[in-house]
Amino acid sequence: MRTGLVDREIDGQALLREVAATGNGATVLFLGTVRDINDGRAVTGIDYTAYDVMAARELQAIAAEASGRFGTSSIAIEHRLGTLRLGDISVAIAVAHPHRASAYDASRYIIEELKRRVPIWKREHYADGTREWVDPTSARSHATHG
Amino acid sequence: MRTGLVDREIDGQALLREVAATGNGATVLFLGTVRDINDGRAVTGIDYTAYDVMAARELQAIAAEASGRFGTSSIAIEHRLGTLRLGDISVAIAVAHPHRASAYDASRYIIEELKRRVPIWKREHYADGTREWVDPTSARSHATHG
Amino acid sequence: MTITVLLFASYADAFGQPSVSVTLPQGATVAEMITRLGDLAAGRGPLPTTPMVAVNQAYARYDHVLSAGDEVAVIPPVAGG
Amino acid sequence: MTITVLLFASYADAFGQPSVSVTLPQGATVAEMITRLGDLAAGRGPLPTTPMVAVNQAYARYDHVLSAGDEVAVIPPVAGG
Repeated sequence: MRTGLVDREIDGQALLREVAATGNGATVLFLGTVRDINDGRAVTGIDYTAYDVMAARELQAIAAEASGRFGTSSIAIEHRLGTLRLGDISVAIAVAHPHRASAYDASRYIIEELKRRVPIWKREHYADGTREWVDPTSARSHATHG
Repeated sequence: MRTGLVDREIDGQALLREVAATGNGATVLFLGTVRDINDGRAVTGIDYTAYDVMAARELQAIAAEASGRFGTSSIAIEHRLGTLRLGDISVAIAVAHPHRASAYDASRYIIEELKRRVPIWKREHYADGTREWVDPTSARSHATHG
Repeated sequence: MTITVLLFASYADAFGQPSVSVTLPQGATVAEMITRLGDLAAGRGPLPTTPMVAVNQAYARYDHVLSAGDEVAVIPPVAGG
Repeated sequence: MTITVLLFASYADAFGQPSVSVTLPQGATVAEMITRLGDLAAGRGPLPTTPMVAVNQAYARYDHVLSAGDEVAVIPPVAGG
């Protein structure tokens, strides 16, 4: 089980290697990437910032919860901070498990909890040159990124 | 959208590249791998065989159904045939989508349909030297591989 | 008519071969083919009474009428993934 | 006591700084801290009336009693992933 905030490119393959074990029959890798459109606006990049210490603690807590609930310690999570371009991976979650149902459920649990409570913020850069902090709780912002 | 039966190692990273697009915010990669234990017996390898032509058609049909139901053509599926060792990837499913819920749902749909209807069979090699065709419909065989 | 029935995995092992020829009257259904195949399989092994059947590479119902030249296969429980 | 409140993202932009000092009586709660912060924020921007708050890097309820030396942060709507 490993979680981390990183300021370099995320290597999904490396996370897959971390969770590989011959006792696992199923692996689910989730990648969140920077989309070119959000809420109908053309996006050119995103700045991610975090309350680093707390974000690291929350990520680790979520991994521990998922491990306990779904019965696997084959979990690796990375979230990238800094300025990302279109298509860059912002978050990667690798979960392996003897059985597929739990691998999917654990993966989903982790991304939903991450989005709900890990103190990370993003400022989108728009094609018109403006930049704005994204507020997923605002009326305009629904069914957005990832 | 691409599906294939292959008789070489599966490269998950290559499938991820195939489904990448800046319109997609979420990517889910599922990997099924050969486990060391199935139904309590020590497994040392698996032979996969298929009714090749029909299996290829069913795989393609499943991808088309998933594309229509979940609204994405960013789908790549490979199933390996031949003799696999512990830890080898038997199946890889990559799905990318603007939004994560549909990426997860499409991935899950594909693996469940694949296991339900694609004419592929596996013969497990056990540590005691015996080999047996796996029948997932038999009473002994539940919540098994992947 | 003579239909060549493809066999796979445990069914091929039971018959000791990857296909078997079955002679059927014109207009015979999948159900009749399976009955005939059951006779041939007697004492050989694991062929169940109602296995899945594919005709021309698609799953077929038991009331499906066979034609000479059809590609017919008996499908053991699938185990992909 | 004086509490240093950490600010992030849109809240840091509103205040033009990454933290702000708030003077509170001994035994003050998170709710009192937020009221005081709201006074300081008047006219500056998007601080909502009941933002999320973390004390010592864990989410805290509004009736939580603050102590000198606590690490206090106001948490804008999170948008990770």
